[in-house]
Amino acid sequence: MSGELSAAYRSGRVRALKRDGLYYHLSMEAPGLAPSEPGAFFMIGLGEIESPAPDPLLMRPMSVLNHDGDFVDILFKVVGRGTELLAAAEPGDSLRLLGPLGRPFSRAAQPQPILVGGGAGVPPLCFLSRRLSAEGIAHRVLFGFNSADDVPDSALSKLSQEPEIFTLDGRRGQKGHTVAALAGDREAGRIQACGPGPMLEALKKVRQPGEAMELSLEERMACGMGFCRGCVRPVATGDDWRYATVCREGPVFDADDLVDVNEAGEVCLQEEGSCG
Amino acid sequence: MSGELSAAYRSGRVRALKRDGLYYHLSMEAPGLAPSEPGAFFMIGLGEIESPAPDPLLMRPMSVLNHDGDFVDILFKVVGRGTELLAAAEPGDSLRLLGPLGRPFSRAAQPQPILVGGGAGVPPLCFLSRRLSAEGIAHRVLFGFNSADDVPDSALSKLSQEPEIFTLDGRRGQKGHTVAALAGDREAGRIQACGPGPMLEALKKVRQPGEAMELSLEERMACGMGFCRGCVRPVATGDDWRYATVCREGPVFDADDLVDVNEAGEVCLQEEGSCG
Amino acid sequence: MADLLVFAGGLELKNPMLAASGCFGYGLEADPVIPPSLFGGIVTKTITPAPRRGNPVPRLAETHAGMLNSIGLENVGLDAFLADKLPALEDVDSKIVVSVSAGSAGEFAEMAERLAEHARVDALELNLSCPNVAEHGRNFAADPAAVAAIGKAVRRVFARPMWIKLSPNVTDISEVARAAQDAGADAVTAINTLLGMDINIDSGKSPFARVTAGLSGPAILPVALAAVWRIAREGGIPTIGVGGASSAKGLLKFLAAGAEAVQLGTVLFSDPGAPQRILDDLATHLDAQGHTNLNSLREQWKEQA
Amino acid sequence: MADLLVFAGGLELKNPMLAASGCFGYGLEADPVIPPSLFGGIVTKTITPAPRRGNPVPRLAETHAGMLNSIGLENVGLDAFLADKLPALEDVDSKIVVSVSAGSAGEFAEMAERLAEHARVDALELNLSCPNVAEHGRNFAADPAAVAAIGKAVRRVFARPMWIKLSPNVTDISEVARAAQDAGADAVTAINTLLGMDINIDSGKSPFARVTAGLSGPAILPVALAAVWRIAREGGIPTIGVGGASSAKGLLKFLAAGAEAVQLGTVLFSDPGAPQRILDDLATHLDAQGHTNLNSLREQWKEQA
Ligand SMILES: Cc1cc2nc3c(=O)[nH]c(=O)nc-3n(C[C@H](O)[C@H](O)[C@H](O)COP(=O)(O)OP(=O)(O)OC[C@H]3O[C@@H](n4cnc5c(N)ncnc54)[C@H](O)[C@@H]3O)c2cc1C
Ligand SMILES: Cc1cc2nc3c(=O)[nH]c(=O)nc-3n(C[C@H](O)[C@H](O)[C@H](O)COP(=O)(O)OP(=O)(O)OC[C@H]3O[C@@H](n4cnc5c(N)ncnc54)[C@H](O)[C@@H]3O)c2cc1C
Ligand SMILES: Cc1cc2nc3c(=O)[nH]c(=O)nc-3n(C[C@H](O)[C@H](O)[C@H](O)COP(=O)(O)O)c2cc1C
Ligand SMILES: Cc1cc2nc3c(=O)[nH]c(=O)nc-3n(C[C@H](O)[C@H](O)[C@H](O)COP(=O)(O)O)c2cc1C
Ligand code: FES
Ligand code: FES
Repeated sequence: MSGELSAAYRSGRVRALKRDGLYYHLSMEAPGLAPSEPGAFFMIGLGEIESPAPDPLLMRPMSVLNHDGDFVDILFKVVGRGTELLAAAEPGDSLRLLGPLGRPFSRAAQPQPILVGGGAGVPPLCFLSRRLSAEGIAHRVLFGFNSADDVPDSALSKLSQEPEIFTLDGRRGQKGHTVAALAGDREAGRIQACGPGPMLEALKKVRQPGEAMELSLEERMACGMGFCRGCVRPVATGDDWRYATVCREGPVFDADDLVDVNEAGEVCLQEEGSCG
Repeated sequence: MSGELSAAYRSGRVRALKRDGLYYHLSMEAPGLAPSEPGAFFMIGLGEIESPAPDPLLMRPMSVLNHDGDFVDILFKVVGRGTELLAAAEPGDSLRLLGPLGRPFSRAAQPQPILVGGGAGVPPLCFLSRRLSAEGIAHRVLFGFNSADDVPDSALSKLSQEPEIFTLDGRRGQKGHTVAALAGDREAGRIQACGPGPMLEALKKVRQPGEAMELSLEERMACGMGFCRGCVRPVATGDDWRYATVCREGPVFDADDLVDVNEAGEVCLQEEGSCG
Repeated sequence: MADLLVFAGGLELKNPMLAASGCFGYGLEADPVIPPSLFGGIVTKTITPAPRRGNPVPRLAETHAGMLNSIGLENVGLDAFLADKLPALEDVDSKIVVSVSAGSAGEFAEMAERLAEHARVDALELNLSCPNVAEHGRNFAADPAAVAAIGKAVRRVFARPMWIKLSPNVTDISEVARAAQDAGADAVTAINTLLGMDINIDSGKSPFARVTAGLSGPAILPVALAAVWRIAREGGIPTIGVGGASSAKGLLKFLAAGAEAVQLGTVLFSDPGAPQRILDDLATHLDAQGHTNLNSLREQWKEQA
Repeated sequence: MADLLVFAGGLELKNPMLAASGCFGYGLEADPVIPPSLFGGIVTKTITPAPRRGNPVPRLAETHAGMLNSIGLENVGLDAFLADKLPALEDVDSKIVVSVSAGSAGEFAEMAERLAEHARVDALELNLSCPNVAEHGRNFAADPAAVAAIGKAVRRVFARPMWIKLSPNVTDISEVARAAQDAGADAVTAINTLLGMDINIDSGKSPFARVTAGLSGPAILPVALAAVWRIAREGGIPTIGVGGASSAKGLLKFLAAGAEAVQLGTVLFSDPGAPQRILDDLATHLDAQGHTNLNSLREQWKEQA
């Protein structure tokens, strides 16, 4: 656990849902929430707060794109049933929000932040960039997408600075990966990244000596508050390692804390597992 | 089984949903259905025809209030989760319709039909009354409700003749039960009834000697087509009895065929049952 | 378009989708809403030696993503089945698997002998999730020795494919499957319904006269998949999967878990359009992945091991 | 307003709602979203003698009205639990039931002895749905003799209430409950998760490293109710119900089936507002029916028998 939980569980109302490139931008009104820091997320559940068996059963973690008073915005991609149903929300519909949750990105002027986002990893970095700008902190923003059609222009237009855009199809911004743009000698900064696993792995390879690096990770979640132990990643503890929860000790981790564990965990005594 | 299945399984679109007394009047558009006879019903499922696990899982049986070309109307009361969700339907929503199903009321001028409906049993009799009127068959219509506020005036206004209304609170029509109005000596007619079990039992007691009597029954249903064997009622077979399916051999039964079975079925060999 | 033909439990099925016992009556009731010839095979409602009226109503309840049934094996009995139901299936373009149940191994064998006389009977499925009268009502399917005894008795008199349907309400389903294998069964069908119940909170009682009932539907899919996998990994006897399948995806999960074919039960009630949609989606899935048949998909799964 | 106090499994609980083991961590993580003092009792995550890292991810999958978990009993181990977790619960206004698991009866007893030294431990719940190392990994809870042996070993050293948690993955759960009763348990907790699995249809494999996983959530409510009823009707040992409860109605169903109290598991993830709502709805239900406490409702159910 890292610190007290500042989250609340509240009913939210859908204010607007609109397409933005490949994504959906969902604006919700939900009073009574603590303010969010960039990197924080909400667990979002469909339906009224009174539903006895919500469908889908589990809430879905979604990074905060923006949180301003009673208004929470997220930007999401449809990848399965939950996001499909969320994309069918209509203004006035009720949703359930649990949050803000998780350890956010750090915010400091030195070393200079370099925000690297890929695909659905972009939203929390949009929030971070806006906040850094508001605080007068100079920073770089590199966002990568598969295709020019994916780019969530409306969300990006709210940033105080133009992000450097990379697309694999080359029809927007620079052709190729964000990571490639960071290869070679550079001044060490503070990489703050969120995106697909392979992107994060590639980033580690272009890291400058001594460069600070924060990575926001994703895992399947049930509780979002650190007590189901469903969403773990191995982190170093001296010579050894332990599982940390992505929902509570993350989603933002210091890259130096994360370890690769080949054996992938202790072998449960049972070959087949149904023990909790 | 009684006869070939004329039912089809089709996607329907909600055209309108409005309150009507205690009830909801749902109008749907569903092309490709065979015409319905009064007493027939549809199994109505929420959601698109493609849903892998609809919620609620089972479709709900609902009598036809009216069926005209591509347009099917029902009138229903909210009693649980399924009807609650149905009452939240909005114009344009998709529903699933399976039907028309079941054995309908007979239609003949002699002996004179006496339609007796109670509460949510009124809809099929509205349909029957309109059809009888259209065919120039004189008939009586007695509808009973708990309270004056329950009466579905809009549905009743479409009948060609004013029904005799009975309410328990006495604020509309005659105070008391429909059945009481049929007590004592009368000319024998053809009672065609649908309503709560106690109403049907009471009706049997005011039946005139030799009076024809058709009762529409309700049972929990799964398939609606006679193959799950979930919706049975005991009917006479000479000296013995057997279970008939309400969905296929009913819902309209000749009162003379229905029997009371005290032992309530053969005892399954197992004390506890999970054998299909 | 990809070919859906499979060999399953000793039968050649034009597709791997069957109707589960008790969920498609005697095969014709739902026609033409669900045309019987859609299926690779149809398992009939379980037939017993004598007719059975079954249990009083209510026989059904709905649960979260599932349903409970307490039909009580209502069926017309063997004589009426042979006289009225089986002949009517003559022209159905699906394999006919007759589900049977009885109170003892001897009775099972007698039924099998009579059914063996009818060419339209492509296979038998022994429904053992029923009480053993001799053993104080203990479920046959919970007792490997009883499973073996019944299986052997039927095997002696019935040469066509014999499937044995297993109950999930046991500690070790693979042990029961081994007994079925020893008896010479061509396949085991897994799973029958889970023991469940509902309660009416006003009366504080179960709505069912028999108190408990059988749970089926999407809710039990994970349990059925685990059962099939546990049996299949031993490699001893083929499995026919059943329990909660309601989409092509569900059917593919069963095949990946090791089933040779898959039966549809509850979905035939909740969505009578499912069989056609599943066949379409299966073919589309295979085509999209560049497979011309199901074996090719199975090979790909194996290679990824 | 009606009083929700109950006596359950040898404890006086201010209300019949407990947090289930593994679904509320060590009791404080969710505070203040789910205040621990809401519950009549809190069952801790299962503690083992040594710390356990548990299984690799993915540890979770969603199913129809349910979820699968393969956490692998990750826990801090007994020492850290006693040093860090238990003292933090000092001011929580709920009974604390410590769930424990170990590889043998002796190890269970050793843990119980150490826990007995701590007054904050109001009761123990023995989680036996775990493998018996000596018996080639066979689940303790599937073996009445093992249940009795472990129960007796703990009983000798632990005088406060002892609950034994049962697995539904057995042929006859009441047989196992009798073994728990013989061992002197104050109650059995029924049920743990059902054995289930999921399959990724691209890889053809289970997403879980351990292949199978535990099924929980509303999908299993009917199975849990049947288990509680089967144990309760023998009248031998009190039951604590668990499995799929997600509303006051679900909780009342368990009580009507014979449970003395009810644990909430999965619903604490899917709807953290449920505990407060359930308490409110329970009180409203009792008030509306003119009951001043739960016993009065129970009496009414009995009279209707
Ligand atoms: C802290 C956090 C923040 C996130 N922020 C965003 C965001 O801002 N925008 C956005 O579009 N998505 C975000 N995600 C991912 C989002 O939660 C998943 O896409 C969503 O839960 C999928 O739900 P589904 O029902 O549509 O998919 P499912 O049908 O459940 O799964 C579809 C696919 O998505 C994968 N998946 C499902 N859940 C997760 C998960 N929690 N983490 C990783 N993969 C998953 C599955 O493995 C599967 O391949 C975030 C995830 C986490 C953990
Ligand atoms: C042939 C037929 C025609 C019907 N026509 C109409 C109609 O025109 N208008 C109308 O309002 N209702 C009609 N009903 C009843 C209607 O089907 C039920 O009210 C509905 O299924 C309840 O669904 P639910 O999910 O809201 O209730 P649930 O939550 O499933 O149950 C709530 C209560 O309703 C009872 N119930 C549920 N289903 C049935 C059923 N099939 N038969 C009897 N009782 C049931 C339950 O026992 C329970 O007490 C008809 C029923 C049948 C069998
Ligand atoms: C209403 C109903 C009746 C059933 N009758 C039988 C039966 O007669 N014989 C049998 O072996 N199984 C019977 N079953 C069990 C099914 O064949 C199947 O094993 C079970 O329902 C699980 O599959 P499903 O989830 O797809 O329904 C019945 C199931 C239902 C729902
Ligand atoms: C994520 C998770 C972890 C669990 N961990 C444990 C455990 O450590 N010990 C235990 O006895 N039961 C454990 N269980 C089982 C629950 O206590 C409970 O018996 C089961 O989930 C059924 O209840 P439910 O449907 O309300 O969740 C766990 C369940 C889940 C979902
Ligand atoms: S989601 Fe439960 S511990 Fe992270
Ligand atoms: S509902 Fe299936 S037989 Fe009537």
